[in-house]
Amino acid sequence: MSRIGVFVCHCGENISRTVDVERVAAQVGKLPGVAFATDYKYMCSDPGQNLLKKAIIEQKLSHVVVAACSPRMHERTFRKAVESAGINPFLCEMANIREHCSWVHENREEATVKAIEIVGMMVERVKKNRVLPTITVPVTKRSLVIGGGIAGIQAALDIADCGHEVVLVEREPSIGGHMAQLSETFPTLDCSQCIMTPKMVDVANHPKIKLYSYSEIELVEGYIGNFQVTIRKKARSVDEDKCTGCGLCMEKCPIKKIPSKFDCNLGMRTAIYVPFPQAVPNTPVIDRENCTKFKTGKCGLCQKVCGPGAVDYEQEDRLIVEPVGAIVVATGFDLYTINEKPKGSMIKGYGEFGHGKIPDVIDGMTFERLASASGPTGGKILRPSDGKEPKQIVFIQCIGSRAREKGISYCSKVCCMYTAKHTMLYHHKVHDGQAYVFFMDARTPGKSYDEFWRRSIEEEEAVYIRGMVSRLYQKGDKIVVMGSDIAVGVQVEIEADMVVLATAIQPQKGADTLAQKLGISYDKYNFYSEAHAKLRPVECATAGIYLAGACQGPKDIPDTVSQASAAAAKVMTLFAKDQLEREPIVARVREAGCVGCFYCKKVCPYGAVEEKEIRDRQGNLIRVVAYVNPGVCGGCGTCQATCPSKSVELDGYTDEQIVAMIEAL
Amino acid sequence: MHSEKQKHSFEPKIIAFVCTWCTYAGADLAGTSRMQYPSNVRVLKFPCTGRIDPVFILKAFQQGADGVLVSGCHPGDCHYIAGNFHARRRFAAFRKLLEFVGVDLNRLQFSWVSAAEGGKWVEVVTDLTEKVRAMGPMAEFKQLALEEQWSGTIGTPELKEAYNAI
Amino acid sequence: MTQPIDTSIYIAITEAIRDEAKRLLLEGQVSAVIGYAGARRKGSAQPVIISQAEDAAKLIFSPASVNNLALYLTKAKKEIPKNGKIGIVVKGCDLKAIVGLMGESQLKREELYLIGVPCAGVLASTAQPSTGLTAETIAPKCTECNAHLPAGCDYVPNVQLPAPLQLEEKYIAEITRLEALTPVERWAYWKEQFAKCIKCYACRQVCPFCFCEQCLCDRNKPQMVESTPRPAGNTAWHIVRAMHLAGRCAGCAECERVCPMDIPLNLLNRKMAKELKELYAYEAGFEVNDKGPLSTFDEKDDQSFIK
Amino acid sequence: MKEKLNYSYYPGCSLHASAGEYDLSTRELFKKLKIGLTEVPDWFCCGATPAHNVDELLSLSLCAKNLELADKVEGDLAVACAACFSRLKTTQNVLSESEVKRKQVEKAIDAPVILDSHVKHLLEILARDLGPERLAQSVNKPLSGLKVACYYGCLLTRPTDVPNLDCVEAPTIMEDVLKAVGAETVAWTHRMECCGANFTLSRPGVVIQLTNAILDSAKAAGADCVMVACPLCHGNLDIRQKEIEGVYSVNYNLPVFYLTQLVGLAVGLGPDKLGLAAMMVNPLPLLKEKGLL
Amino acid sequence: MQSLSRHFTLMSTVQFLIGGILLSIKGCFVKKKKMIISQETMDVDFVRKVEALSGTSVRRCFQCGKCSAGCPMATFMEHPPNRVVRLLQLGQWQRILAGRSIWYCASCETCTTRCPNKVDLTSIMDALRKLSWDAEGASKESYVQLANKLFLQNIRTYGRQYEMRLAAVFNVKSGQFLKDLMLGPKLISKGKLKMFQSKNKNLSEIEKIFTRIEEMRRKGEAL
Repeated sequence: MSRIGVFVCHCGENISRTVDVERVAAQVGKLPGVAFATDYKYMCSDPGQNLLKKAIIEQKLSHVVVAACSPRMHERTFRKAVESAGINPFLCEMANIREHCSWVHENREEATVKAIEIVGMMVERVKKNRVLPTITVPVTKRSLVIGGGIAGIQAALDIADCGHEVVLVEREPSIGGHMAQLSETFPTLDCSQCIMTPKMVDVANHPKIKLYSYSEIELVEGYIGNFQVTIRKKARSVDEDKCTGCGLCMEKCPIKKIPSKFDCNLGMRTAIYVPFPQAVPNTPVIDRENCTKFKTGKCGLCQKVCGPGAVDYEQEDRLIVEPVGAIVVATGFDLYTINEKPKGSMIKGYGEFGHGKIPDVIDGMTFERLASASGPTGGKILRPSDGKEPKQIVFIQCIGSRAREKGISYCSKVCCMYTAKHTMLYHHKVHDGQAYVFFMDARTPGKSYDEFWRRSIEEEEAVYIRGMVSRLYQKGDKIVVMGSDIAVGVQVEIEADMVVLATAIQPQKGADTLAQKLGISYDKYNFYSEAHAKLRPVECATAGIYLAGACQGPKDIPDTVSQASAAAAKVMTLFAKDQLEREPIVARVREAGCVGCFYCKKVCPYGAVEEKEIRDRQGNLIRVVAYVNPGVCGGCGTCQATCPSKSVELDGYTDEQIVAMIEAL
Repeated sequence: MHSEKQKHSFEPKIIAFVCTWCTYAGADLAGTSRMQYPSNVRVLKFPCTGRIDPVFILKAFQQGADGVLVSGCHPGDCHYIAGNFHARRRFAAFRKLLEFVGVDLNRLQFSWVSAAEGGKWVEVVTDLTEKVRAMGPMAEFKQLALEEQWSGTIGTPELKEAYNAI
Repeated sequence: MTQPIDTSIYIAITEAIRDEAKRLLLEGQVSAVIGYAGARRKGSAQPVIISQAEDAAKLIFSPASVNNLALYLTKAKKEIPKNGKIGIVVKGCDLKAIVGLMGESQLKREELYLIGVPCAGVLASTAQPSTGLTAETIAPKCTECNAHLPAGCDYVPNVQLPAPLQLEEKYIAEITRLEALTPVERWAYWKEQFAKCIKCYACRQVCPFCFCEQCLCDRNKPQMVESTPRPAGNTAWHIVRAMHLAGRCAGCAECERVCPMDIPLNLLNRKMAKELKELYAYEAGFEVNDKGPLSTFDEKDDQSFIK
Repeated sequence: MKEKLNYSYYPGCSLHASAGEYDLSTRELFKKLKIGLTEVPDWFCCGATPAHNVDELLSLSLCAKNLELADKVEGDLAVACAACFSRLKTTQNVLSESEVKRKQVEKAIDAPVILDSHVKHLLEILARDLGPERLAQSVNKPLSGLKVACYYGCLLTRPTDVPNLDCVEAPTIMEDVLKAVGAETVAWTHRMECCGANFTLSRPGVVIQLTNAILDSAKAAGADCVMVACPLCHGNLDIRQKEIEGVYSVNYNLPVFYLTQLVGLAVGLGPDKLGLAAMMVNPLPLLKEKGLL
Repeated sequence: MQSLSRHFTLMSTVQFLIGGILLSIKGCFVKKKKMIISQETMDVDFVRKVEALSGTSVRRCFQCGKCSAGCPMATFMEHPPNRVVRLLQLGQWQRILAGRSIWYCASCETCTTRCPNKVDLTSIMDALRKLSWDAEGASKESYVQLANKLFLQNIRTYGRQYEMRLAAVFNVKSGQFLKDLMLGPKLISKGKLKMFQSKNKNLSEIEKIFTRIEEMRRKGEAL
């Protein structure tokens, strides 16, 4: 006979406000098999856990039900606690009476009755729980980092410096990401490339880092400690081993007028190109869409001039499989554009700002390229339309961000600061110019951030106007900005030479597709979801996958670098052990019942089911049954639902446990 | 805006079979966002919709459920790669079977609710509760459970003869 | 008006089967042949397993050869020699079961010698074995048969099958009738039917696909399905069975034939087959498939029923 | 050849009064283009802006009643006036979102509200249902050389997701139609600014100020004339133009055409069939100069 | 409402003017007063009514000022549109109604279209005008409302709109006998103002709609 202990948590007032916890404990205490039931203010606190441990020992409890918050929150905490009191952790279950009850119902009576039923269900379930031994699997001590921006570079360097091999995959021809595009960085105004390029070179030279640039993730299989990742190395048309990076091919390439994505279309590049001079690797790539050789079969100049013979028009995409034990996702961000969006898209553009058709209305990243000393204008702020220096420049914040009507309701976090920086850069370069900023709130939390913002107003004389802009239109060579100053309560009109929009930060295109390959969750904007907003901010709910940088949410450089190092630390924690303990929620075959129809094998998404021959002592084959490899099993239970005789069972979710819960209703 | 809590004469019992990664997390989100929904639903957590055996739905109805909800990750979002795809086929077939034996499918709802869709969870649960409430109790299985023995008619002459001989 | 069905070719078929069985046993190609033999009642037939060439003369094929012999390859294989190939006499409908069992790793093609029978139909369970085959006495499943001539067999007697008559398709008609009813009326119909069940499990015993050694419905930890023959348990049993057979059952209708309480069990199976054909264009029993409709998926599957 | 287009027609009060030429030219144009047009019998005023300004429920009820009347006539509902169009679309939108309001309206008109019928502005019919290709085929006197400023005003596209006529901020539907009939269109800044029609009666001072800005912008962009698709916009731009010229001591002399007048001209309708005589700013000199008469 | 629209006599015109003057005095008084904020002074019920009528939430507004930036009439208002919403958020409706902002809204929908938070300001303005008229009757600024009321009265009487009558009656009622005097004859000569018009044959229907709405209001079934 089981001796179940039930512990009902008040969660401060979070539960007890709507659920009569004492009544729950009293009622549940009467259930058969329950030996002990009590309530406590904070079960997850130290005294709460001690109460639990003490009760287990004193009351000789065999099973435990903690009625508190969601198991996604504290199941681990309590399972650890019962383990330290000598009970197998899987004999402890949580009844969710907070997220699923007290927080979502107002009526105290209804909520209390529901709580009693929820706890009752879990009591019946826990009776059927079995002791589960921990499963250990080997760990492949290599790591995959997806994305070669500052986040990916930092994570890769940290892990590699610790002595573990890193596979770094970058979609673009060069690593560097958005940070390589920036001119100077807030709040110190140090040159972005000066601090970025040495790190890029470190990556290239690090003996433990294997860099796949111009490559994408094709397929991810396996599980924590044992992933098999298929990487598509896109055809670069230049052999990386042979190329010396002399640049002669680019010099000779006759197609020179392709807008450079790196320079936000302000500058031009050739059809065979490196995105920017400091690119890593410094190996050009042929843009097959624009190359004459690929379009018409003629030309071939680059091949002719290449000394080492590195240009290879026949190159094809290659698929490479890399075994890794952990994955850091650092795919970064993309900028919102005000252009007209396809119908049905959640995101809308800004028609009132001309849908991106006014040439001198640019976004923040374009301004960075204008201000960058290595940019297309050599660091001069000039208008894209006519190359004149703008004397009246208007910055508008919160474009796309905090605008639910436009499809995004979050704050992009970095725009207030970079706009302040832009006003400074502008003032440094155009001494007789005037910068105006339309803003709603200035959000400057961060070390030395607010001081930086104040400096832009007080010393660099930017005029900040609290109020938004309703419309922009071209009038002659000016852009009329129709805004308002809500402090004064009047409309404001500025005839500007140039307008810079602080457009929102969004996840990279295709972030959802990658998430599906990785099996990680993402929010409605396609930002990747961390396992816990506060306590597990760099881990995914999927074990062995970690997040770094803006793919998880808008972030500035210091936060990105911190998170990248944190993710690296998590990977190193994982690699510190040779064997990995994993939750024993895996399927097991009851061989006596198995008739070998292998429906389980047909539906298993992991390929974890094998055929096992059963032989008699003479070695004669008696029959063939299914066998589940516990290391490979993901624990979904599809096999069990499919098995006609229910001869395969998922530990932790057995039919007995589930039927017990249904019957408790 | 707080509407007066209405008193209902019938409170349906709704059982929800949900996957832990998406819908359970979505229901958690509804909680952390303090959204409100009817208290009629009881949630059973599964690792994946792929684990949900049609027998459980049957069992739930037999145990007195007036409505059953099965909910998991959107296609492509399955934590276990493809569990929800298998579930989708399985339940597409099973609901046809239940319909054929005379179960009103309005009592059986399937949905995809992701971890980010607390609002959708509330909507799905509220809709099902109200729909089932309007339909009244699920009498079929309850009556069946009360019947001890054969309630069928003695149709064939052979049966009649046998019966009379007892 | 009863329309007679021409079964004159069955005599020639009987001869051919005997010759072939004799040859196989004599040459040692097979260790036994499973077929039909005459039984005590006039005109009746019963399964027989012969392993001696001289017993080949016992074999017959007649409108009373109703049994699905596939059963003797799996569940009821006690009397079958463990080694060597097995010859088996199969009608088109029985062959579908064998094909299904191969897909489920229960049988191997290379261990079988299939003697196919061109079949014009067999008798319904309600008809006396000695009666002639007519539009009325024919088994309902034969009215919908789409495999009069079994395909892919090792041997098929060379006889000309008369063109099959156009008969009223009984299951389709009944399914259509039931579908037109309201849920309440359908429930009443099935309640009446399932109430008759005495849980003798003859349906399970005779079904070639119910090959589980321990049936889910016999388990008591947990008890998924109530095992007593009460209406609630009966209903659950038949629903579970129909679900387990969905995508597998090809309609040999043995369950319905053996049911002592005349529950129209094959109706459920035909309904599921119809739905799976509509949803996933799948029809059981024509080719050996690694994966049935419910053990695979397509990302574009219909999900209009999901919110 | 596609099937024949057929519409029920809701002219609205203005077209039976101050905008008679809009009504006339619409009927003539549709006849010429062989598009069926059946006026909804006994339609009521939609309530326009005044009704929703004072009494939303009444406004919704009037529109719902008109939708019901229109539903009895075959074909989608063609609407000429931007205000009527906006009100009818808003009514469908509001009532499909708010069940409370829908029930109130159903009680007021004592009939179910028709939410799924298609209400179409003439622009939509010409630009989408008929389409630029077919429209261009009917042109026998292309308006080449005529520079037109297309004035959208407020109610044709705004607010987001309600009329769904075109992009809410940067529509091109008028330009699409005009391009099909060979006219030139100018890019100008005030094509969607408000003319103050709501205040025509009560605050002419305001109207004059707003309308002046619009005319000024059109003139500055080099337009020969303005095209509108709303009798209220027309009222301000055309009828008050002389007055504005007086107040601001400027000379615009910009004829203000209705959509159907310009298209009608292009397909060969004469001035009498287009009601050109009813325009306050005489268009005849301009049309003669461009060789269009 | 019936009495207002049906029997709009000279008497009511006088009341309308006097009421307006009184209100504007009151308006000055309210405007200068310090805003004392407490649960008592924040009239949440009024705000709820506005929200119910307009079908939009005022709490969504985060005061970005985009509505005011694009409003063609903002220069005529003492409270720009964003401040009207702000005052509503604070439950200070008296300050709004004492001013003329709501009477200067042109219903052009620019604010609603561009609002980043889907605040339907156009509908809020409608609701405020209705509640203002219900609460205080005619005010000095509500010329517009007078025009509107006459417009509706016309609909009730004729089923459709007759601009000639509308303009004439408006000028008489608002005391601006000579306004637009020069325009009238010109318009008549162009056939733009029709002097006489036939009535709609379905008039009883329209009368029924008006009556039913009035009855619903009497019973408290609608706002």
